[in-house]
Amino acid sequence: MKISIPQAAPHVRNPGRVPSLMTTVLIALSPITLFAVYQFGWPALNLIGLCLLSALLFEILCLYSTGKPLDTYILDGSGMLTALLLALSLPPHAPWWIAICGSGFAIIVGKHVYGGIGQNPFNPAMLARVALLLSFPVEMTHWTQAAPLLSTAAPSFIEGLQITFQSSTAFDGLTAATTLGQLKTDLSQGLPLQQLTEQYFQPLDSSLGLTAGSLGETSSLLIAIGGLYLLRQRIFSWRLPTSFLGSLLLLSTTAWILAPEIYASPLFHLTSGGVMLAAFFIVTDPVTSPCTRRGQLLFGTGCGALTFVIRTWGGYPEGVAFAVLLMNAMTPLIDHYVRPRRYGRSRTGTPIKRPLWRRIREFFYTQPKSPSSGSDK
Amino acid sequence: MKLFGFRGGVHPEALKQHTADHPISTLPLPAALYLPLQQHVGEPAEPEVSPGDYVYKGQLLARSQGQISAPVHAPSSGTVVAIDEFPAPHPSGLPVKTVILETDGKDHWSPAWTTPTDPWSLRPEEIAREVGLAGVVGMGGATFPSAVKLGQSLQYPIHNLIINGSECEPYLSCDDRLMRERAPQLIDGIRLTAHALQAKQATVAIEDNKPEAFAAMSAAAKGINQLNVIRVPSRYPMGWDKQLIRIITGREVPVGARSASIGVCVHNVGTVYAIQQALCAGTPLLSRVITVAGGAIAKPQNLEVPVGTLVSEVIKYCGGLNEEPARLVMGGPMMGQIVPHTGVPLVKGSSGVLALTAREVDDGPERPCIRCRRCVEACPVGLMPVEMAARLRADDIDGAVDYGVQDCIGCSCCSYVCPAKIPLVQYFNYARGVLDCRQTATRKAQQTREMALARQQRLASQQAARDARKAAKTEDKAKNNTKNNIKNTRPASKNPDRPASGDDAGTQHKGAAANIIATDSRVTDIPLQSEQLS
Amino acid sequence: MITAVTLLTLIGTLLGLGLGAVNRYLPVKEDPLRESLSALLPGTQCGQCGYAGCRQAAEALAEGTASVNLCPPGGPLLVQQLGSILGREEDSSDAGSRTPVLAWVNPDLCTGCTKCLRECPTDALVGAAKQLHVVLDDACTGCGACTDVCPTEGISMQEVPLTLTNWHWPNPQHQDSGPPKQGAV
Amino acid sequence: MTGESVEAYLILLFGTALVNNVVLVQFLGLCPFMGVSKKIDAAAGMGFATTFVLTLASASSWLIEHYLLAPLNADFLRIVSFILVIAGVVQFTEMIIRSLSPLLYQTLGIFLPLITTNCAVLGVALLNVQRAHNLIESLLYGLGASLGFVLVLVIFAGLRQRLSLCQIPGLFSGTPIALITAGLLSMAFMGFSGLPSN
Repeated sequence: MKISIPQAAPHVRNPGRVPSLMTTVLIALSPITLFAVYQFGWPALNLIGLCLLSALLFEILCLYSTGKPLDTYILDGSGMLTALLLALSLPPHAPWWIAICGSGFAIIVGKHVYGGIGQNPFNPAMLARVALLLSFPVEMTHWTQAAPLLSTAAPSFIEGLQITFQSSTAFDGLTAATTLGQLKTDLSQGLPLQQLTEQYFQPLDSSLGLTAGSLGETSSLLIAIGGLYLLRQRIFSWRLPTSFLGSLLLLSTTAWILAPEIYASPLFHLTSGGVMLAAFFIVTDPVTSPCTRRGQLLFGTGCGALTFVIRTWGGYPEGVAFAVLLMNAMTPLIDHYVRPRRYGRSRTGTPIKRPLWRRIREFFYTQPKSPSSGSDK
Repeated sequence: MKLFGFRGGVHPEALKQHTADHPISTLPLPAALYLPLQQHVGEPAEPEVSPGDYVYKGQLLARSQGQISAPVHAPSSGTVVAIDEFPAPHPSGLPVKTVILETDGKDHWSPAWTTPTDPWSLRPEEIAREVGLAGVVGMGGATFPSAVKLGQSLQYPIHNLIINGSECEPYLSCDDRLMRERAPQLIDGIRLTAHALQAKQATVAIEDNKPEAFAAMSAAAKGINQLNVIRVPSRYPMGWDKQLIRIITGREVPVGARSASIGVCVHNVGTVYAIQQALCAGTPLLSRVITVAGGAIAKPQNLEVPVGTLVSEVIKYCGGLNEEPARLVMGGPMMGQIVPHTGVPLVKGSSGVLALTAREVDDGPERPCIRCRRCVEACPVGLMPVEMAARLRADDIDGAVDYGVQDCIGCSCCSYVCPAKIPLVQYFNYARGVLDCRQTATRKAQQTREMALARQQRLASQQAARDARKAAKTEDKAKNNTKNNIKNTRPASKNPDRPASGDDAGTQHKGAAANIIATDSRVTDIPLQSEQLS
Repeated sequence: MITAVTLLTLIGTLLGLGLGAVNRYLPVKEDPLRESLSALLPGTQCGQCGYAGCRQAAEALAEGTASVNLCPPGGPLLVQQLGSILGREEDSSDAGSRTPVLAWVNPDLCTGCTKCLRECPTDALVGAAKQLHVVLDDACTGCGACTDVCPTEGISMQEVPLTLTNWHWPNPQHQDSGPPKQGAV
Repeated sequence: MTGESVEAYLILLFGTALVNNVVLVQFLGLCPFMGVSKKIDAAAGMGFATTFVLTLASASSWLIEHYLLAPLNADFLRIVSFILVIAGVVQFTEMIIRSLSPLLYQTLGIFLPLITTNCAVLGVALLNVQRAHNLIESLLYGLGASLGFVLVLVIFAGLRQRLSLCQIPGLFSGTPIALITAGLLSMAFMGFSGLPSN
């Protein structure tokens, strides 16, 4: 058995593999996807299917053009994951070209321009969502009231196709602003907040996902279940979601206590918009978040704070996407400056000093010249 | 005993059940033994015998030379066939100078052998000297000469002698069996080493997945108050000496300093057994216990093997290979070295022979890194393998050094947990190789500068001496002319040092450069020719 | 028009005075570049870089007229160091990348003419008139100056053999082009 | 310094740093932004040098505008005199850096004198005049603009340092990928639009 090329240790490996990692995350996303399809009916299914298909197509195109082997790369599922996350953050009645542009932007500019998986500085799904939000504001903020799949109010299959492909307004459905959007417009008219929140914010509904909103961001409970499953599978460390939700909670509570008539309640912040989906699936994206424990805490806190700032004072109702992108831009800096302490070295890298009493004792310690009495030690 | 926290580490499947229950059996004496001269850290040993000599068992084959080295003894009686290049147990398969000994099967000791004096009456430095003469080296795999380690540790007050019985590598169970079957000798060895180091107390650390070994050692250690046997969590790399120091004493060894400088000394169980054999039984390090395991071995077991046995002999004794192994590994699967073929000898530092099948190696296709940072969590030294590997892939060695690649101990935790199956340890070995080349290159450049300077000074001093002689000659001539100016003018005497061709002056007079080289021990004296140019 | 001219001259003189004053208080250290460069060069004055000696080569490098891989004895490491100091990423194709070589004297051809002894910048060649010459491996920098002067073509440059001490793990990326393997038994 | 004027100053400072960031929103000072952002340390060095120059220049340009140009109503001289002052300040900074840390002077190289031509510096000075800031406001505006410049420069340097390690397809490697990343970064910064900033 002739070994032509020496292989270094180790000679046994942990059974985990990259594709199994990705499929576990996709499984964790399945409850939300099914609920979204149930909640928003056929257009939702069309959108998700379109996103996944076009992502696969673009992935193959990019891999082929950069000459990478198709089999090992296509099966690692990262393209599917990005597409699903993007689909879940789109409004349910978005037209078909939004889905294709979004997944195209995510896969090509978000990932493959940087050389494929593992090398993109920004989270592709959030990148595509922000790009769509900025370039097609109308379609991206066209929300509809949730209507269960087979109920009368829900569009039938054919109508679903019409909504997605011909963007027909035949079925105008009950358009309604998300709680966040509603809050933003009312606040700007100077209405006191308490009166507003009673009208349209029922904490239970919003956590169960009965309110309007994009596909996957409505029901926070289902997202939490998926997230906890991933936590138990040790796919990501608990530090990222807890620091993200924690900092958002902290800021919103202090603001809410100081001036309840201006700032929304913390529960409102947590259950509305894409916070929960981001906390367990976007912020924890391994490629674009820092590697060290303290770095992750810093990253999560930064995302939470920026989300709060943009939501409260910014121009856009939903701040999570921008916050995540900004912190992704900070990640190389965090990894550069925040490093674990190395064995035998202080935090700045210089070898640690031995305690003074040991150095003094050693100074006075003379080697045992005299023959010891031979008694056993 | 309170244990302290530690960082990183992985939890590979122990897979020791195949060999843990087999008692240590001894290998019948092989026909030939191949003893490399470089079986330890430091200078290779200098052969004492020449081909054709008859040697007895335990006779000195090669003595240690230089500051850090260890002697090599004959594991059995026989004739020395040759001393030349033979493939070394190393991934590259390159040869090393080896003493090839044909055993005659009689295996009898040299008549000059005497029973050793009572070890308990020896002074610490005498114990260190005896251990040095017996050729004992670190058996955990580091193979650092133990005598030098004992000597170095004597300069510091040693508070705690830690005996490393953790054996955290999967598959290996040789230390486990050693502790179960030879606990009394081990305890004697520990007390002798503690005496040699003047250590206040000794602690035997055994992983909690070896209860029988713990029971055997505690029973043997009952009644000795400064010696306690403790369980440590079984988590690779518990066998890393600095990890043991951190978990038992809570302190860390400063980088670049010896562990003795914080009052701790760590020895492997095998080393302590070898010390006991050398001092009490008077036998130098001739054989060692190894584990032969792996999916491809018919009957995996633990074996007491003379040093220098070929791997093929060992595998043949264990029932041969029942399938073609994907990798043949010397040592454990995590830090062991691959060997190109079975025709390589076992050395003092080999703790096991593994013939791993493709299933066990499970070498999936290497995928691009997705920065999942499991390697950062797993690294016990606190490095960032993901950043170092990214820089090394882009050939940025200085960037990797900035992230601490020179601190990497090669424990393979990061490659083990990497889901993308990236050979991280080979990247870091490659980086250390490049740093090694740079260091030798800078040292060589420095040496070149010194020699060039020395040469210029030599040429300048020769030139000055020549001018002085010429000036003195013209002055004598002037004096001669004035004294006998009536004598006929003789032709100009032949100038003894006719300027050589070209602008260079004077013949070579091997002065400065040779002195510099002469200090190098290997260059013999060069007879210095007189000035005359024939 | 007058105001424009006076105004600008006023601002100009004000700034000029300020800068002149500041210049006197801030000592500008002598250009350390030349010293650091000549400290790096091997100092063998072998002249293979086309300059009279290492100091002249350092000056040329400092002024930027010389390329970074001008010094063959320095090898690839020197090219890297000079490149990093001068901030220039010259390709190290010719001088830098060849494998390390040592001179070797062919015993049959050496007549003991001592011509090569004078050429060697580091006295790596030893031997006396009419005696066999030999190369001290530790001292030889592989500069090749001796090979051209040997009348009997007795000195040739041999590649340093691969042994356990100078074998290193290859870069996993270009795994197949690792260092040449010794034929195993 | 009444309460709400402090708040106004803070809003001015953070507004110029984040909301209408000099580089990513007003697209000023792009050449050092692309030129010096290869290494984080060089970027930080360049950033602080520009901060020093920009704050000093915006203050001195206000003084010149207020005490020299306005009374002699020589507004046509504004750009020339501003550039003269900025050049002076840059020369002054270069002398300081050369004597304090030759290494930084070495790494910044040509980009140190090029701060004079950095359009952010002249831009901020002219904007100060256009928005009729008083001395403190123009100082804060200069400081805010330069803090924004440093922040974005260092972030971008971090990104580029990581990009230098990636195997980017041939077509995009080098400046193209840097420009794409800068574009995406400015897209992310648009999240701050709408925050109060006068």
